[in-house]
Amino acid sequence: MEASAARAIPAKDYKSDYKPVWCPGCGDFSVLSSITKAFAELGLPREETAVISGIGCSSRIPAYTSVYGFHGVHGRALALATGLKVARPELTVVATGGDGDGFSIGGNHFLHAARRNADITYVVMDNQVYGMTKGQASPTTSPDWEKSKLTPHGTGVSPFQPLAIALASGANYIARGFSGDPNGVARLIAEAIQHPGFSLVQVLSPCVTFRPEQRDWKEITREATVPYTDDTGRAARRLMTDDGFNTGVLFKGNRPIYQPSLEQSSTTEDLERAFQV
Amino acid sequence: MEASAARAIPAKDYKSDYKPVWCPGCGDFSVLSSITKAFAELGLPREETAVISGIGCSSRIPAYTSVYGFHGVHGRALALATGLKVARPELTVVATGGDGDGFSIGGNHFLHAARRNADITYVVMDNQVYGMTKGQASPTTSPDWEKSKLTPHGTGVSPFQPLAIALASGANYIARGFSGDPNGVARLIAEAIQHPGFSLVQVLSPCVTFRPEQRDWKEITREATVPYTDDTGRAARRLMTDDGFNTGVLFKGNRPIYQPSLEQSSTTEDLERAFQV
Amino acid sequence: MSSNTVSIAITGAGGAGVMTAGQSLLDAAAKAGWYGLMTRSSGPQIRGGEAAAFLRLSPRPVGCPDDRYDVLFAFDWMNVERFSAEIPLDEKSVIICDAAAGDAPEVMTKSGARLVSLPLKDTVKSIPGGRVNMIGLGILAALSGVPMKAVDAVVDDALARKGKEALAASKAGVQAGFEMAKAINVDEIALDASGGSEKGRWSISGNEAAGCGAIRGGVRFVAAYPITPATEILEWLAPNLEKVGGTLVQAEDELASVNMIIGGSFGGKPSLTATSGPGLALMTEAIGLSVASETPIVIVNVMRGGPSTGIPTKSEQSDLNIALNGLHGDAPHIVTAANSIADCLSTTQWTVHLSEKLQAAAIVLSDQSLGQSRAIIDKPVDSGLVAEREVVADGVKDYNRYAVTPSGVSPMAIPGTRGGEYVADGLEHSPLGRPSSAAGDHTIQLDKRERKLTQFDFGDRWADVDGDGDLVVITWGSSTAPAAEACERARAEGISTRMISLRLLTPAQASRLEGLLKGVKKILIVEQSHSKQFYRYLRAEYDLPHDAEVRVFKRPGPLPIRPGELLSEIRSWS
Amino acid sequence: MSSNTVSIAITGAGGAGVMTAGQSLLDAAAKAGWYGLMTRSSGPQIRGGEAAAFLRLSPRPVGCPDDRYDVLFAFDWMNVERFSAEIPLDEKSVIICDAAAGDAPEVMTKSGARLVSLPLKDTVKSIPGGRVNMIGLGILAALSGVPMKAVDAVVDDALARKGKEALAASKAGVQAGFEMAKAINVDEIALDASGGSEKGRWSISGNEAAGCGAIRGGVRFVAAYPITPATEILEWLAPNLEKVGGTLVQAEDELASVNMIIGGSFGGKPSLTATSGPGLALMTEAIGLSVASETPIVIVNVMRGGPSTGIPTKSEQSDLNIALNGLHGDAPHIVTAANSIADCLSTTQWTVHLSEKLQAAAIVLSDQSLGQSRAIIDKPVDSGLVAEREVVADGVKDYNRYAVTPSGVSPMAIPGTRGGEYVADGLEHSPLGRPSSAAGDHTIQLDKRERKLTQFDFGDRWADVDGDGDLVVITWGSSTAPAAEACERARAEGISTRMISLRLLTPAQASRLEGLLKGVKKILIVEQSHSKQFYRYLRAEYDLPHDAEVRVFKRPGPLPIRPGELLSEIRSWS
Ligand SMILES: Cc1ncc(C[n+]2csc(CCOP(=O)(O)OP(=O)(O)O)c2C)c(N)n1
Ligand SMILES: Cc1ncc(C[n+]2csc(CCOP(=O)(O)OP(=O)(O)O)c2C)c(N)n1
Ligand code: SF4
Ligand code: SF4
Ligand SMILES: [Mg+2]
Ligand SMILES: [Mg+2]
Repeated sequence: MEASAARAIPAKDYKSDYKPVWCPGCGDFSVLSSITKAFAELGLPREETAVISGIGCSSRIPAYTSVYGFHGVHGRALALATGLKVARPELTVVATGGDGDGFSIGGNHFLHAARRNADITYVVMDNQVYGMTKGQASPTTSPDWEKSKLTPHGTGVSPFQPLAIALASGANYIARGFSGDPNGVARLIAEAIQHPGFSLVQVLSPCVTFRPEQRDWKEITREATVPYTDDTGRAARRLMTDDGFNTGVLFKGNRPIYQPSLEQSSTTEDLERAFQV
Repeated sequence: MEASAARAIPAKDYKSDYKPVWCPGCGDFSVLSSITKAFAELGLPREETAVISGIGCSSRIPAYTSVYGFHGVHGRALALATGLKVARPELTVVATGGDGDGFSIGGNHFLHAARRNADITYVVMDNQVYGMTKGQASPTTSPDWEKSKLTPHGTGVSPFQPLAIALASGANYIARGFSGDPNGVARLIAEAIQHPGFSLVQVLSPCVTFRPEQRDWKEITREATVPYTDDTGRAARRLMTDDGFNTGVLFKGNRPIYQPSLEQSSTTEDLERAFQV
Repeated sequence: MSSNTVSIAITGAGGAGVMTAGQSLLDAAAKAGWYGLMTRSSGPQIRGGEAAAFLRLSPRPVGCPDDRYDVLFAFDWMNVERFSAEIPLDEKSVIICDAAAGDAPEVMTKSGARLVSLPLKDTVKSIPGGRVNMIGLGILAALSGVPMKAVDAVVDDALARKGKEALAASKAGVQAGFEMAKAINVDEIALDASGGSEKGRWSISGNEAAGCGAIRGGVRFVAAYPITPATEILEWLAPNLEKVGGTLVQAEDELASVNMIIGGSFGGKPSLTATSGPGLALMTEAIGLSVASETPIVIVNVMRGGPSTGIPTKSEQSDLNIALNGLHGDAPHIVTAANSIADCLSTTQWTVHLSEKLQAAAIVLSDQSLGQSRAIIDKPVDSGLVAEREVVADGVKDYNRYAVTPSGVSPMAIPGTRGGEYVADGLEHSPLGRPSSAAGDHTIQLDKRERKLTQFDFGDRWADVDGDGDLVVITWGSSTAPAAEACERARAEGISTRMISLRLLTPAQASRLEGLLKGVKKILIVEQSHSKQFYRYLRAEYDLPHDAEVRVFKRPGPLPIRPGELLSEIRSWS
Repeated sequence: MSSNTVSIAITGAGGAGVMTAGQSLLDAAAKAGWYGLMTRSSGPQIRGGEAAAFLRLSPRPVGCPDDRYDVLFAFDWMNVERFSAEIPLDEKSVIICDAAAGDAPEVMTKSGARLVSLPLKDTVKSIPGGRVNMIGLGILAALSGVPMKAVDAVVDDALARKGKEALAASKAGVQAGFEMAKAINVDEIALDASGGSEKGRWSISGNEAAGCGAIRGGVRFVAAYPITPATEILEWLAPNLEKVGGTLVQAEDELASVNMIIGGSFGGKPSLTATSGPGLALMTEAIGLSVASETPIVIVNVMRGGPSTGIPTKSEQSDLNIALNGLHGDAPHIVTAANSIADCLSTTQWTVHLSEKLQAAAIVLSDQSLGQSRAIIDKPVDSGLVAEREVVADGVKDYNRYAVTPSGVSPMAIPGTRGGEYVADGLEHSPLGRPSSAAGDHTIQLDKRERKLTQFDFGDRWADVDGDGDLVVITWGSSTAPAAEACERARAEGISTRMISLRLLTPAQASRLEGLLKGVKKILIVEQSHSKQFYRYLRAEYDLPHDAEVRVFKRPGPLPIRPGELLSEIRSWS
C-alpha cells in the first residue's frame, strides 16, 4: 500500500455521487460518513477496499461508497465477505448491514464468521427494526414493542445480545457506537479494521420512520466507564449484564486468525500423477 | 395426562423394534436409552410425546423410539419442533441431533430457539465430528484434529461453545452429560423436560468409528463441583472458561416462555366484516 | 373499455397526500356502489419520495389498469418522469396540475393531452387547516362522476376521530374541488353515477384476500418471515388468526418458517406461509420434505421482479419455473395461481383444501400487482372448501403411515392419537415409514405420491374458460384480466375468441386443456416473463395441436400488460 | 457385450474385506493394461454392515455395469438379499462361496447359476496371518484372466509398508486362490489377458475427476459443506488445491458455501462448490445472485435419490428440474452434464471455462453412479480450456460494470484495479450498476444476460453423437453408457441407430439438435427419473419432429439402467 499517496484521499472521496434512498434523518447517513472517515484516516487505497452487504436499508451502503462493493442477498454478507477475504487476503474487507440481516436471517454466518475469525470488520447498523420491509420487529427489538402488525402484542421474546453472542462465538474485537457520534464511530471502525481477526462494531443507528422514539438514544447512550478487557470470562459477564447503551471498545482479544496460505508448491501435472496406474 | 396409567410404561416400551444403523459401540445407543428412561420416569403418554430430529447418525434416533417423531432435513429440527410445540402446546416436544446438525447448518435455529424460549428440550449428541458423512470436522472439533481430508491441517478454528452460546441466546436450562453415564443423562433429560422453556442437554457421545480416541472421555469427564446458578452473568463467565468436560446442570433460569394463546374469540365472519365497504 | 370506466393517475412528492386522495376516491366510488381498482407506485426512496396512485373506476367489475388514463392529476412535478412509462396519455386525456407547480414536463405534455392548470395552493390558503389533496379529491370525484355524498361519507369515516375542525377543513377542500372542476369540461370522462349498486361490496387487497382465504380454508398455524410484496398477507393474518384460535410466528428466516409449518401441520393444524421469490428459493429443500413425508403445507408466493433481489416492489410472473420445477428429486406437488384480487381468496382457500386432502405441498402463485392492489369487489361467495385431512382414529392398530392405497392418500395419525405413533421421514421409506433404499419401496412411494395428484378429480376450478372461437388465448395469473378484457373487446368487434386462464398449473390437466384446444387454429399465449416460462411449461406438459399457429405475447415486468396491446395482437391476426 | 468383458460381484459382511478384494482386482486389471469399472453398495449400517463391490473388466473401455454377472463371489450370506436386485444372475453365472458360510439363499440360486462351494475359511487357516479376501482375490483374478504378476504388483504396492509378514501372507492367500480356481471350469468367463496395453492408464473416480477438472480449468477457490455423494470431490480438492495456490473452506452450511464462492469469484478467483440435491436446493437463492450480478460460479451437483433426503447413497437423474428451472425470476444460466467418469473431468473443466468466459452461474450435473464409481481410463487429454475472464485494465476510465455489449459479456473489474471500483448488485441495475426499477433497464439487462448465453458458440461439445439411422436414442449423463452400449449391440445386430447424449442442457442448442433429428421417425428417450424430467425438458426446449414416434424409457434409481434392457426396447421397435 502506498500509504502516503493513499493518505491523500479525503473522506468525501470515499463517497459515491449516488444519492441514498434513506429517509431524511436516518442514522445510516452518519454511519456512512463514519465509514468513509475511517477509510480516510487509514488511507486505504480505494481499489484495495471492499464493502459487502446483504439486504435492508442499511445494506444499501456499498453503493454510496466509492470503493469496491457487493450488495448481495439478505443475510449472507459475512459469507460473501469471508470468501472474498480468504481468496484475496490483501484486500480490506468490511461487511455492513442491519440487525435483521445480520442477526435474524444471517445469524448462522454471524456465529461462524466470528468463530472462524478471518480478518473482517463487521459494521451493523442496529435500529431494532426491519426498516426496509416497513417496520417489523428484529431480533434486537424489545419484547413489548407493539407497533408491528406482525407482532401486535410485541414479540414477547428477549432481545438478541449481539455482543455477548459475538464474544461467545469467538470475535476478536467488539465495540459499540452511536450514530449520533460519527467521529467516535469512525474511530471504532478504524480501530476495528486495524485489529486482526473478526471485529464487530454495533452502531446504534435510529430508524426515524419506524422507531421515531430512537431519537432519544442521544440521551441514553454513554461512553463505557470501564475500560475494555481481553479476558473472555470477564468480558462475558460484563456483556451479559450490559444494558445495551454503553459505547466504546468492550473487548479486544488475541484469538488466532483464519487465513489459509495461498502459496503454490506444485503443478497440476504433479497432482495428476497420483491417478496413474 | 393419566399419570398413573401412563407411569406404567417401562423404558423399553419407548423403544421401537427397529434396529439402529449405528456402529457397534457408538455413544448414541446409550443416549437412546437415556431418552427412553427419562420418558418412563416422567410417565409420558407415548401419543403425547414427539421426538424431532435433523440428519446425521444421531438424528436417526426418532425411528428407534415408539413415540411420534419427525426425521426432517439437515439442521432444521428446532424449527420444526418449534412449529409443532406452538401449534400443539400440550405435547412434550424433544428435539435431538448432532453437533453438525445443530451447531453448523442449524446454528441460526439454535440461536433463535434458545432466544424464543418455547418449552422444548434439545438433546445434542456431541461427538465433535460429522459421523454420517464419514468424518469431517464439526463446529465443536478441536482446531488441530487432522484426520479429515477436508481439513488436512486441522480446522485452525476455535471450537464452538454450545453452552455459552445457548446462555447468551436465552436458553432457560443448560446441562451437559456423558453417554457413558446413561442414568445421569436420563436424569438431566427428565429435568430438562420438566423445566419450562428451551432446555439444552449436551451429551458427549463418542463416535467410535471416526473419533476412536473419544473412548477416553470416560476418564476426562467429571461431575461439576460448583452447583448451577440462575445468574446469567456468573453463568456466562463460568461457561466461557469451562473446559467442556464438566457434567451436570450448569444453568437454570426463569426467563419468559414463548407460547401464544390459542383461544378463539371470533368467527371468520366477524373478521370479514372489516372488508365491507 | 374506456367508455365504461374512468382511469385516473395521481402523482406528487412524498407528503403531498397522493395515496390518501387515491384511497378516498376509491372508497367513495365503492360507497357509490361502483367497482374499482387502485395500484400504487413509488420512487426508490424508502419513505417520503415521489408517489403515484393509479385508479380505475367503473360500475362494472374492474380487473386491471386500462390502456390509457383519462386524467393525470399532478400535485407537483417532482420526479414525475419516473412514472411516465406507467401513465399512457393521449389527446383525449386531461392533465390537471397546480398552477404553482411550474411547467409540466415535456414527457407528459408530448402526449397531446389537454393541460389544465388550477390554483390549488392558492385556493387552499383560504381554507384554514385545508390540504391540497382534499381539493384534488373533490376535483377528481367531480371529474369521474362520483357523487359528493359518497365523498362526504368517506371523509366522515376517515376523519371522525381527528376532530371537528379537521373534518370541516377537509370537507371544505373537497367542496372547493368540486366547484373548481366545473371549469373543466368533463362530460367525456365522467361516468353515470347511477350505474352503481351498494350490495355487499368489499374493499380488499389481493394480499388481504389471500389471508382471508387461508382462514376460510381452515389454516390455523402460520410461520413466516417478512418480504416485499408478501408481508401484508402476514400483517393481516397475525391479528386475525389469533381471534379464530390460530397463531402466527415471526420466524428467524424462511428456512425456519417453512420447517415450522411442517411441524405445525405434523401436529394436525392446517399450516401456511407466505413469501416471495428469494424466500421461496430458500424454502425448496424443506418443501421437498413436505412432499416426501406427505405433510401438507401451503406456501403463498407473491411474485416480484427477478432474478435475485431484482425489483422487489414491482410485479412479474417469473417465479413459475421455480414453483413448478424448483424441488430436487421427483417431487410432485400442487401449484395453483390466483387470477384476480378476489381470486386470491378463493384460490388460497381451494389450495388449502387440496393440500390437506392430498397431504401435499402446495404453492399458490400471486404477484405484486394482485397482492398490493386494492379492489372494490363483490363479497366473495364461500366455496365451503375447507381442510379435511384423512386421519386415523384413536386406538388404531397395526398402523402404516405410508400405506399403499388406491387413491395414493394414506390416512394420517395426528399426535395425540393412540396407536398412531409413527416417524415422518424425508428419507425414502417403507409403507410403515422406515428408511429404505430398496428399489421396490422407492417405486411404490414415488408412484403413490404421483398417483394421489394425478388421479384426483380437481373439478371445474382448474381453469376459467370464457367465450368461443378458434383463436384461443391461454394465460394465467394477473395476465388474465387484460387478456379477458382484450377478448371481450375483440368479441365486441366481432372477432370470436376464447380465453383460458389456468388456475391449476400442476398437476397439469392435460386431457382437459387438450380437449378445449381440439381443432383450434390460433393460440395466443400471454404472460409477464422474459424467458417465456409459461410457454415452455405449456409445451412440456400439453400436446398443443400440431397444426395450430402458436404466438407468444410476453414481456417482463415492471410495466403491466394492457388490454389494448393484446387486442391489437388479436386484431392483427384475424 | 458379455463376450468381451467379465462382470464380478463380491459380497460379504462388514470386515470381510469385500472392498479391498474388489479394489485390488480392479488395480490388477489396470496393471495388466485393461479397463474396468467398480461400483460399491452397502447396507443401511453407517459402518461395518454388509457390503458389495461390482466390477466389470475388459480390454476395451467400460462405461457401465453389464446386464448380468459372470461371477458372484460371496464371502458369506449376510443380508445378501439386500443386494439381490443389483446382481442379475443366470444359468451361465457362477456363484462362488465359502463352504463354511452355509446354504446359499434361494434368491440367489433360483437364477440357475452354478454353485461352487470352496473351503475358503479352511484354507486360510493354513496360511499364518492370511485373510480370506486375498484367497478370493486370487480366485477372481484367475477366473477373470488377470495375470498373477499384475495381482502381485498390486499387493506389493498396497502392503509394502505393512511389513514383510503381512505381504507374504497376502501373497500366499492370492496364490492359494489361483490354485483353487483351477477346480472351476473358467474358460467361458476368463478374458484373454493379452488384450491389454499399459499406456498412460488412470484409476480415478468421477468425483476425483471432477476435482481434477476443476483445477485444470483454473479453479482456485472452493467453499463447501460435505454431503453424500459429493464429499469426495472436496476431499480430493482440499489437499490438492493448496498445492497449486488455491484454498478450500469448509463452510457452516450450503448458504455460506455458495455465497463464499461468489465472494471469491468477485475477488477474481475462479470459484466452485460441490453438493447434492438438498444442498443445491439451499443454494438456488444465491445462484440467482450470481446470475444477476454476473459473478461467475460453478456448482458441481452429484445427484442421488430424491426427493428430500431420499436415498443418499444411490444414484438417480432427478435433479434435472431444479438444475434447469430452480431459480426464481428469469435467470439464465448454464447447465452441463458429465456422461462418463472420465467426462466428469472434461465437462467440469469446460464448465469452468464457460462460466468464466460468460460470467455465468453454471451447474455441472454428475451423479452417484459416476461420482463414487472408480474406473480405469485412458489419461484424459487436456482440452486446454481454462478460465479466461474478460477484465478491464488498471486505470480504466468511466467504467460501467454492466455495459451493454454485442456479446452480452461486459468486462469485469477485479478488486485491485484502479478506476474499476463498482458495486455488484442483485437488485436490477443500470449499466453503471446502480439499482434501477425502470422497465428499460430491466429489459436491457435481461436481454444482455440472455444474449451472452444464446449467442455464444459452444462448439462441438454440446453433445456426443454416434452412429446413424432413423432410430435415435437421446439421453444424458450416466444413462449414456448403457444407451451407447445398447446402440452398439443393436448395430452389431444390424439395427442402425444413432445415439445423442446431451452435454450442454441449457442454453438449449435447439437448431443443432433439431438438425440432427430431421426426418427421424423413432426417438427413444432414456433417463433415470420417475417423472420423465428429461423428456419434459426436451419437449419444452426443442421441436421434436411431429411425425416421429417418441418413446420414453425411464426408471427412477436406485437400480442402474442396463444396456440389455435398452437393447430389448430397440429390438422390439425395429
Ligand atoms: C430471503 C429474503 N427474505 C426476506 C427479504 C425481505 N427483507 C429485505 S430487508 C429485510 C430486513 C431488513 O432489516 P435490517 O437488516 O435490520 O435492515 P434495515 O432496513 O433496518 O436497515 C427483509 C426481511 C429478502 N430481501 N430476502
Ligand atoms: C442440506 C444438507 N447438507 C448436507 C447434508 C449431509 N449431511 C448429512 S448428516 C451431516 C452431518 C452430521 O453430523 P452430526 O449432526 O454431528 O451428526 P453425527 O452423524 O455426527 O451424529 C451432513 C453434513 C445433508 N443431508 N443435507
Ligand atoms: S426506514 Fe428507517 S432505517 Fe430505513 S431509511 Fe428510513 S429511517 Fe432509515
Ligand atoms: S459413524 Fe460414529 S456417530 Fe455414526 S454411528 Fe458410527 S460411531 Fe456412531
Ligand atoms: Mg434494522
Ligand atoms: Mg456429530
